[in-house]
Parts: sequence; structure tokens; C-alpha cells
Amino acid sequence: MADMRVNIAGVPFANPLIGASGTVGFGREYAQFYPLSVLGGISCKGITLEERPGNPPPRIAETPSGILNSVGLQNPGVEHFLREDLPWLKQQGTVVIANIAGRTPEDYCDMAERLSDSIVDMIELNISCPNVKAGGVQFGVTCEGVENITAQVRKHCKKPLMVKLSPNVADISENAAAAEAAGADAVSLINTLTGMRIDIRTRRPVLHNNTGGLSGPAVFPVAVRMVWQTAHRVKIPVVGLGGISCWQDAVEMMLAGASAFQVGTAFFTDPYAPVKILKGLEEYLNNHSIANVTELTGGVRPW
Amino acid sequence: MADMRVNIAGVPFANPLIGASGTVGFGREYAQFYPLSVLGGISCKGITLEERPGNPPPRIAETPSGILNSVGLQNPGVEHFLREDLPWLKQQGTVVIANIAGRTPEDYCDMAERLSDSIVDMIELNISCPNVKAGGVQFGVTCEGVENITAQVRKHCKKPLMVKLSPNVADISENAAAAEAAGADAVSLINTLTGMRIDIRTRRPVLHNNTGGLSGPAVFPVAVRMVWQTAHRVKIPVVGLGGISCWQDAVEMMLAGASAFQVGTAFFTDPYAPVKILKGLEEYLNNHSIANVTELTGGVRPW
Amino acid sequence: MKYDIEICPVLARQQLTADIFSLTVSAPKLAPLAKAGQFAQIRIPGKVLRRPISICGIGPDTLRFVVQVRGEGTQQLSEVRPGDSLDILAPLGNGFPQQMAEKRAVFVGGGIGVPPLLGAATAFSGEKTAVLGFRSREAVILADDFTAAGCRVHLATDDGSAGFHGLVTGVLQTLSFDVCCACGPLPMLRAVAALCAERKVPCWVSMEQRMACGVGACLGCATALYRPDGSQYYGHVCKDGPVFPASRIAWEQGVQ
Amino acid sequence: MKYDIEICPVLARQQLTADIFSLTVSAPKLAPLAKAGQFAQIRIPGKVLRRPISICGIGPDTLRFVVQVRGEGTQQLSEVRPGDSLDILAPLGNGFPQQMAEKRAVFVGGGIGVPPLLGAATAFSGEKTAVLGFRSREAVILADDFTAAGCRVHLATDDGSAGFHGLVTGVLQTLSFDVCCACGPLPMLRAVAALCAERKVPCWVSMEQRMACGVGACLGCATALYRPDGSQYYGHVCKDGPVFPASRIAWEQGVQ
Ligand SMILES: Cc1cc2nc3c(=O)[nH]c(=O)nc-3n(C[C@H](O)[C@H](O)[C@H](O)COP(=O)(O)OP(=O)(O)OC[C@H]3O[C@@H](n4cnc5c(N)ncnc54)[C@H](O)[C@@H]3O)c2cc1C
Ligand SMILES: Cc1cc2nc3c(=O)[nH]c(=O)nc-3n(C[C@H](O)[C@H](O)[C@H](O)COP(=O)(O)OP(=O)(O)OC[C@H]3O[C@@H](n4cnc5c(N)ncnc54)[C@H](O)[C@@H]3O)c2cc1C
Ligand SMILES: Cc1cc2nc3c(=O)[nH]c(=O)nc-3n(C[C@H](O)[C@H](O)[C@H](O)COP(=O)(O)O)c2cc1C
Ligand SMILES: Cc1cc2nc3c(=O)[nH]c(=O)nc-3n(C[C@H](O)[C@H](O)[C@H](O)COP(=O)(O)O)c2cc1C
Ligand code: FES
Ligand code: FES
Repeated sequence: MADMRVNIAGVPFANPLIGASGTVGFGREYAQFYPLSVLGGISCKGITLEERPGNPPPRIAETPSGILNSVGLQNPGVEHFLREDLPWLKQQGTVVIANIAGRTPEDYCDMAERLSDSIVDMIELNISCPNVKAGGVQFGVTCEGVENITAQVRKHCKKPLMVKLSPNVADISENAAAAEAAGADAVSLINTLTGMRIDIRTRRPVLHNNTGGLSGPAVFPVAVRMVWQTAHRVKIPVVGLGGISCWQDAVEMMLAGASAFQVGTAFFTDPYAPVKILKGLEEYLNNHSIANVTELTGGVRPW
Repeated sequence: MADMRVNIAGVPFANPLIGASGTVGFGREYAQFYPLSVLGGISCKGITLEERPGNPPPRIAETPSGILNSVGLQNPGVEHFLREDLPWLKQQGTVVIANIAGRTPEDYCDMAERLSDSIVDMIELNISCPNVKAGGVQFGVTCEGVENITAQVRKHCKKPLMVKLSPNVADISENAAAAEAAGADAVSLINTLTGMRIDIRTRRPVLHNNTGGLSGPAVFPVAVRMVWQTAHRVKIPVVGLGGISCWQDAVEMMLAGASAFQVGTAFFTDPYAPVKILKGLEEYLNNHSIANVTELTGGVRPW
Repeated sequence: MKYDIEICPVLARQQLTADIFSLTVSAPKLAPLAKAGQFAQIRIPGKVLRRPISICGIGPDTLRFVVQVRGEGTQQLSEVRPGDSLDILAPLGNGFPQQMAEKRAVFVGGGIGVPPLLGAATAFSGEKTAVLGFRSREAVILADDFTAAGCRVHLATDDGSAGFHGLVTGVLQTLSFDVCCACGPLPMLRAVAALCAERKVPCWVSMEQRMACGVGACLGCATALYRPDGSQYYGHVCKDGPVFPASRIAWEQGVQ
Repeated sequence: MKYDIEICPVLARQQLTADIFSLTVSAPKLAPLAKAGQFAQIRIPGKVLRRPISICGIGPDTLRFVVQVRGEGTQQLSEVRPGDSLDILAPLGNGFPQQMAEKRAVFVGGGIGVPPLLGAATAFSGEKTAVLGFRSREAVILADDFTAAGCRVHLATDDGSAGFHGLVTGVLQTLSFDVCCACGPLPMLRAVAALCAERKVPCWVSMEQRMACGVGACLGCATALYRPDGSQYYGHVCKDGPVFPASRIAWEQGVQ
């Protein structure tokens, strides 16, 4: 039987599948379907220092093989998370990753400090939310921005630190290198690509926010490319995500260079998708006599 | 009956639909299906100063609602184009746009000069081909690069000049503004998003070039967003493309701010797609008593 | 288990109007969990998002849906036939109140808003009236089902081709009732809610919003609600609704 | 008109092996244009790219395809039934030479490479032999069709469960012939081409490549060919092929 365990930045995961931030809330809704311990980890909905109401609806639009969302970081704030959500989630037997977004570097540092004193396993620095001006994306576009915010948070963060990168840039691997240089323990990519749909009947953008973040199978080839480029550029682990919907996609993402992967939009199409992905992945490893899932990482043989 | 004519940079088009570069060759293959005069225009396969062999196969991969290509600018060179392809194409009753790519600014200028003395109607400056190092993408990433190459070509180009922009950048509208500042008469966007697929059986990238350009419906929401942002930023006409596959998409693209649109990958799914798009668009205009198709441009009402 | 996925064989399909059809599926796992006014998320092959469809009827081991073709997804759904199977996530959300203590209830539905009310009307044990609004006579659906459920049925049509010539509120004004359940287009719900507020009669409305997860995880299906203190916040149709007390809906839908 | 689109009703579907099936469609517009060895681009609903499939049989107003399930697209294709329709772009490319003047022809096919040869074998008027290679007895297809076309048929199987135990070239070596037409996996084609080159017998091979347009516009389906001067260039399977003289194929597939 293949060993499905991976270790990212010193944190042991039972398997390489992590629920992506914003798609699994704080876990409760999917715990209805299966014990969360089947998942390697969960990246919680992006939290901010204070509660945020989120963007006006509509917040969701469908696109060919994808969706746009403009939730806008609706969340109850870090204190509520620590008090109400984390204790329950931490008991479910899965790695808990806090995804944090902020308006200012101080916001990020303040949150990192509070979370450092909590039972959270890992912090994911979200500097790539395209849907709110105050969602940190201003820190995520340039290398200097990434390096700067990562370095500041690093000083306040005693937990393993993963930086989540935006694909809306010219060269994501450079931003990954900047995060690495500033002390990140891992990078995760990709967040959503900014997109837009217009209702031709009303002539209104479908999303009230006008634009939103594209996710789902449509972005998968872009994500694979970015993970591949990034895995060549940095030494820290790369956690790959964007459009993974079946076990074959997961294998492909790991071959491209991912040490673990996240699954997001696929939860919406099929809440059991993560279970099926893990089952397929394990069978694949067994059929090919691959002893450790970690052997897949970076296994692509470029031409 | 609605007036379908548009005028881009002084060039009159019978309708706003242009066959996208690289997807319709030099027109001959699709002239088997219908007279090319039904199309507003054709942007020819990207040409270079000298003949280019193109990339090794495989050059095509399928992705969810999209395709990757890494043709790599295979073309017979500008002289062959002028001698063998242009005379025939120019007689078909459609606007002929020459799409040019180069290794050096001199290449571009040389071609622009030769084409300026030809019967070509318009030149599309391709500084965004992701599939060859020498395909001009080095000029297309930064604003300075775009401004520089556009300004140089402008000096040698007596034809209306359209600059085709890459979506693999942080803010495409800034690059559009740079092209405008340097004298471009129009911009077209988007070229392909760089992507990758890996064959998990062989562990080889599906494309021999490892990465390729993503096109088709998957990229449509990204293209609409970029056209919307760019149309707000520049005064010159924006020609929108990326994933248009039905008349509704064409309306959406124009509402987002496009003065005309190009259709590429949809030719592969259905060679008659352009005819169906034009028919649907015209019926839509008639049903809504819209006298001129130009009235759609920028008609979105943002929230 | 509150909700789950079941692969449900289609037992029957019936065309109700030109663009509305009824599907009955076998759902031995889900049907026993379902309550009137809850909804399902039905998977459409090839689409990333499921389609939210109200549960119109609940049998011991069957569920019934009534669906209008609005776009590609519902078009595809309209093509299923007995023998095909549907991947259904259900039952979701909070339905209409289970026991309404009031004596006289009115069920106000507009167009494709009519089906979600049928279960609640069936379950209500007091004196019940249905006011059902449609574009025209050809668009009328489920009138007989409401009669069979024990309702006095009033129709209203935009063109006067059946029943009252005008909006459902035109009929509602003429009725006396102690509680109201409504589902339909936003302007109708708003007008019904205003009328009930004026009469100080409790009013329950079933809301729609674009959804992704359907279970409360993604926060996609936001709708502006009032807190008891009068301030606004975004609740979620899939988890907090789709049925809300009308008084909690911030009809202007803007959070300050 | 060389090629066009036609919406073709499926007339018959036949399962040939566990994963190979035959489809006959009505194509009154396309069939009269088609020649042996040409191919079609068949649209798969929901997929951006059509699937290239060789024309295996040409009737006065019908086309026959023999398809192996390899991935999602061919899987979907395998689910069509008489009464369904297929959106077909055909006939594409250059088939096998129309009149082969040679006296004795051999048709060498491997696996799913067998069907494209049937038309050419049928059309050939001289002495004809078919050498058909498969994994095993269960995978054998169209042997009777080649017999009916007037061929002496030799089978070869990897496991020896039918005919010769080994590769088709093992059989080919023992035969005498004046021209060869081959279709199958690349290593097989290469070996057949080498054998023919040694004997100085003309050899035609049908090549595969990933395609987008299918008509020669996109330059997607490149394959490295030799120019008469021995230099290499990328020709295109859809337009210049799929059938090429074996001597023109640059088997190393690298352009300098
Ligand atoms: C709680 C709830 C219950 C519903 N019950 C029913 C019912 O019983 N019968 C019925 O016919 N319809 C019902 N609807 C509306 C139904 O969900 C939409 O008509 C359907 O999603 C349209 O999908 P489409 O692919 O045909 O249209 P498209 O416009 O192509 O869909 C595009 C996207 O928008 C979403 N969307 C479009 N319209 C709506 C809408 N009104 N509400 C939510 N999402 C929408 C789709 O789900 C999809 O994600 C209900 C909606 C909700 C939220
Ligand atoms: C000229 C020509 C004639 C052919 N004739 C036949 C035939 O008669 N019967 C038959 O069963 N098969 C034939 N094939 C192979 C057939 O096209 C592929 O098996 C099919 O495209 C696989 O599609 P899929 O969606 O099932 O597989 P996937 O692997 O899911 O397809 C993914 C993509 O790769 C392409 N692809 C995969 N394999 C091939 C291949 N071998 N050649 C070209 N493209 C490929 C697909 O078209 C698609 O775009 C022919 C191929 C060519 C080029
Ligand atoms: C509804 C929704 C909400 C999201 N919210 C967040 C968030 O709060 N923080 C974050 O870092 N990413 C967020 N994302 C991005 C996802 O975590 C992920 O990066 C993206 O969706 C791509 O992966 P996928 O295609 O598997 O969904 C959100 C995505 C969706 C669809
Ligand atoms: C096979 C193929 C070849 C292409 N070649 C070129 C090219 O030579 N020059 C160019 O500017 N764009 C080229 N493109 C990009 C298209 O013109 C277009 O920008 C892109 O495909 C997005 O539009 P679509 O989704 O409608 O195809 C090519 C695209 C494809 C699919
Ligand atoms: S649809 Fe996800 S929270 Fe309601
Ligand atoms: S597939 Fe387009 S040129 Fe052959």
C-alpha cells in the first residue's frame, strides 16, 4: 500500500489533498458528508482582522468549465475564528491552515501574531484575493510587494508560513522567489484569475462586483504551467491548485512539481470529489508500485 | 435591417467579425465552406521575415473548454506571403490584416516597411506569441517594451497599425496605453494564456514545446475582463478576442468595450461558427431595433 | 445526516407547459430527510455548478421537481427521460415552517415560484387558499395539485386569459388570512411582503440567489438581511433560507 | 466542394470487440466526395476539438467508421445510437493512391490502424494480401471484411492466440508483393517502411497526429518530412496526408 503522507514546511499531512480556502468554509458543511480526517488538510475561509460583510450579490457566475466568484472575503474576523471555529475544526483530525488577508501590513502582522499563539497548524498568507481592494492583492502583484509583506509577517509568525500567489502577474515564479527570499516556508498557487461576464439581456455584469475570480477546470492548464515554472525556481515546497477535479489532475499537478495540492471548486460540482480523488490517486500509486506519493513531485520529463 | 459595418483605425469592415491570426491560415481552407467576403476581415497567420519551420509535434492539446497550441509561428516568410498568399486573399472581398512577429525590432520594422508598400489593409503587431522565444513576446511583457517596439514600427509603417497584446501580464490596460502612446491605431486582445498539460502515462508534457498557448471558451471570461479594463484606459479602438464561440459571446465582448472582435478556436469546433455568429448578431440587433452594431461597443452598465 | 448525494433514477417526466416539466425521481435515501420548501442541487453533466431546484413533492421514497427551461442547464435537465439517473444533493436549506399554528394560510406563487409552495400547502392543516399568478392561461401549472391539497385556488394572469386580470396582489388584497407563504419574482415578493406588513400578518418568502456549494460553505448566495437591531448583513440563501420571514429581508439589498 | 460539414443520422452501430465499435452514418452529401484512406473530423458535444477518424467504408450515400475507445471523446462517441446524429466534417486529406498500377499489393494494419486500409484493399484490382496485427484473438477486427474484399488474410497476434505469434513484419518478410499500404502504431510503420525500402518496394503509410482544424489552416498536425533534397520540414498530416509515401517520412521527427 502506497504511503500517502507528505510533509510541507515541517507540517505532517496524512495525504497531499487540502481543501482550498473559501470553498470549504471552516469545514462544518462538508463534515456532513464524511469525516474531515479523510482530507490531508483544510485551508480555512480567508479571515481578516475585523469581521467583513463581503460584496453585494450576485457573487457567483458560471463560465465554460469554470466559475467566477466575488465573495469579497466575507468572514467573521480573526477573534471569532479563534473562538468559534478553530477549536471544533482542530478536533476533526486534519491539518488546519489559517488563510489571512489584510488591508495593511499591520493587519497581517497582527493576525499572524494572534494565530501564532493558537492551535492553528499553518498560516497561508493570502495576498492575491482579486475581489476586494483591501484583500491584499496590492501586496501580491510585484516582487517587491511580495517580498516586503512576507518579510514583515515572517517576523510575527511563529507558525509555518505559506504564501498564496496571484496568477494575475507576468511571472509568478519571480514572486515565488521573492516570497522564498523573505522567509516563506512554502508557496501555494494559483489563486483565481480575474474575469468578467456580462448579462447581455440586462447589460449588467453578472457579478455585482463587476469582475470576479475565475476557478475550476478552465484554469487547470494555467495552474499546471505556473506550478511547473515555480517548482524550477524555488527550493521551498510548492502547493499546487487551480481546477483540479479528478485524480488524474492531481497526479498531473504533482508531476508538474507540487508537493501537495488543494481542491476548491470541485467541491461544488461534487462534494465527494476529494474522496474520489484520493481513492484514485492511491489506486494509481498501488497499480504503478509507487511506494510514496512524494515520488510524483516534479516527475515530469520535459522535452 | 441593422448596419453591421464598423470602422477600425480608418479601415472599413463589412461587419465586426475578423478571423483570428493562426486559426484561418491565409484563408484558403475556409473558402471551401463559404466565400470569405462574409467575414469582416481575416488576420493572417503570423509571418516573420524569413520562413520558419515551427515547433516539433505534438503541437495541440485539449483542455477543459479550451485548447493549447505550440505551433511556433510556422510560416513561409514575408516575401512568400506577399507573392503567393496576399494577391489571392485580397481578391476575396474581406479586409486583410497582416500579423507580424519578429526576433528583433529591425525584423519588425523591415516587415512593416515591405507590407506598407503592399495591398495589405492593416498590420497587426504580434508581440505576444508565447510559443517561440523569437516571437516578440519579450517586447510584449513590459510597458516600456510595448512602447518601444510600437514606436519603432510606427516609423516604418504606413498602414493602420494594431498592436496585439499578451494576457500574461499584470495589467494589460497599461500595455495598451503604452501602445497607444507610441502611435498604435488600435489594440487587439487577448493572445493566448500560457498553459501546460502533462500526459500522466508517459510523464511527458503533451506538447513538445512543454508549454503552449491556451485559447477557446475557457479564456473567455478573462478576455472580457481585459477588454473591459482596456476600453476604459485607451481611446483607440479595442478589438476583442479570446474564446468567442457564439453570437451571445460576441455581443458580450462588444458590450465590454470591443469595437470589433476576432474568432479563432471556434473555427476548429465548427467551421461555420463565424457565419452563425454573424447571423445571430444581426438577428439580435434587428430584434432589439439596434440600428448600428457599433452601438453595442462599451454598452455594459457596471454596478 | 442532514443532506447527502444520491444517484436518483428518473421515474416519471411530464410536460406541464411549453417550457415547464415535472420530474419524479426515486430517492430512498434523501426523501425521508426532506421537508416542504427545501431544495436540491442537481448536477448537470458538463457543468461545473449544480442547479438549485426546489423540492415540489415528497413521497416516502420519491422526490418531485418542477422545472422551467431558462438556460443551458435547465435545457439539459429537460432532456432526461425515465431510466436516466440524476446526481442529486438534497435536501438543502430551511423550508417553510413545519407547523404553522395560524388558522388561515394563503400561498402566493408567481410562475416558477409556484412549485415550492405545494408541499407547504399540502402540509398545512387549517383553512388554505392559493393565489397563483402566471403570464397567461397557457402558463398555468399545478392549479389542480393545489386544489387536491385542499386549497381554494385563485388564478391571476397578466393578460387576463385565466382568472383575475392582473397581479397576484390584486387578488391577495381581497382575501383575509393569518399567515402568508410566498415564492416568485422579487417584485412580487416585495409587494406581498408589504401587504402583509401593513396587515401585520406573518409572511414567509422563498428567495433565490446564484449558488455554488448549496450547503453554506462558499458564501456565494448572499442576500441582505436585517438584524434584530435594524442593521444589515449578508445571510445566505442556501443555509439560512431559502425561506425567510419577509420582515428580515432587506429589500434594497445593500449592506452599509 | 472538396469537403464540408454534414449532420449525419446514425444508421447502424455494431460492437466489434470490447472497446471497438463500428458506426454507419447516412451522409448523402459527403459520401460521394470520399476516397479510401481519407478521414473525418467528428464533433463531440462539449469538446472544443473534433476527433479525427478514418473513413473505413464508403457507400453511395453512407460512410462507415470503426472506432476504438481511447479517452473521453471516443467514449462519448461509443454511446451514440441509431437515431442520433453526428456532426461530421469530411472527407479530409489525401487517401491512398486511387489507381495503384502494381500487380501485387499488401495491406499491413496494426490494431485500430486496420480500418483505414479496408477501402484501399477493396478498391485494388490486382492480387491482394492483408496482414493484420492485433494484441490477441479477442482484439481481431475486420478480418472477414478483408476476405470479402478479395484479400488473402494473414493474422498476427502478440500472444499467438490467433495466426502468427509475433509482429506483422514477421509475416510480411515471408511475402512477395509490389506495393505496400500500412497503417498502425509508429514503430510498426517504421519497421514496415524499412522492410519495403530494403526491397525497393513502394510503401504508403497513414500517419496520425493531434489535430485542431483538420483542414490545413492551423498548422497543428505537423509531421517531419524530407524534401527531395534531403532536408527536413514540417508537413501537415491533415492536408498533406494522412497517407504519405514512406520515403518522405523523417522517422526521427526532428527539424534542423
Ligand atoms: C433555492 C432555489 C430554488 C429554485 N427552485 C426552482 C424550481 O423549483 N424550478 C425551477 O425551474 N427553477 C428553480 N430555481 C431557479 C433555477 O435554479 C434556475 O432557473 C437555474 O439555475 C437556471 O439554470 P440554467 O443553466 O438553465 O440557466 P443559466 O442562466 O444558463 O445559468 C447560469 C448560471 O446561473 C444560475 N442561475 C440562473 N438563474 C438562476 C436563478 N433564478 N436562481 C439561482 N441561480 C440561477 C445557474 O444556476 C447557473 O449557475 C430555483 C433557484 C433557487 C436559488
Ligand atoms: C488521421 C487520423 C485517423 C484516425 N483514424 C482513427 C480510426 O479510424 N479509428 C480510431 O479509433 N481512431 C482513429 N484515430 C485516432 C483517434 O483520433 C483518437 O483515438 C481520438 O482522437 C482519441 O480521442 P479521445 O477523446 O478518446 O482521447 P483523449 O486522449 O482524451 O483525447 C485528447 C485529445 O488528443 C487527441 N488524440 C488522442 N489520441 C490521438 C491520436 N492517436 N491521434 C490524433 N489525436 C489524438 C484527441 O483528438 C483529443 O484532441 C485517427 C487519428 C488520426 C490523426
Ligand atoms: C467561492 C470562492 C471563495 C474563495 N475564497 C478564497 C479566500 O477566502 N482566500 C483564498 O486565498 N482563496 C480563495 N479562493 C480561491 C481558491 O482557494 C483557489 O485558489 C481557487 O479557487 C483555484 O482553485 P480551484 O480551481 O480548485 O477552485 C476562493 C475561491 C472560490 C471559488
Ligand atoms: C493554432 C493557433 C495558432 C495561433 N497563431 C497565432 C499567430 O500566428 N499570431 C497571433 O497573433 N496569434 C495566434 N494565435 C492566437 C489567436 O489569434 C487568438 O489570439 C487566441 O487563439 C484567442 O482567441 P480564440 O480563443 O478565439 O482562439 C493562434 C492561436 C491558435 C489556436
Ligand atoms: S451556495 Fe455556497 S454558501 Fe450558499
Ligand atoms: S489540423 Fe490544422 S493544419 Fe492539420
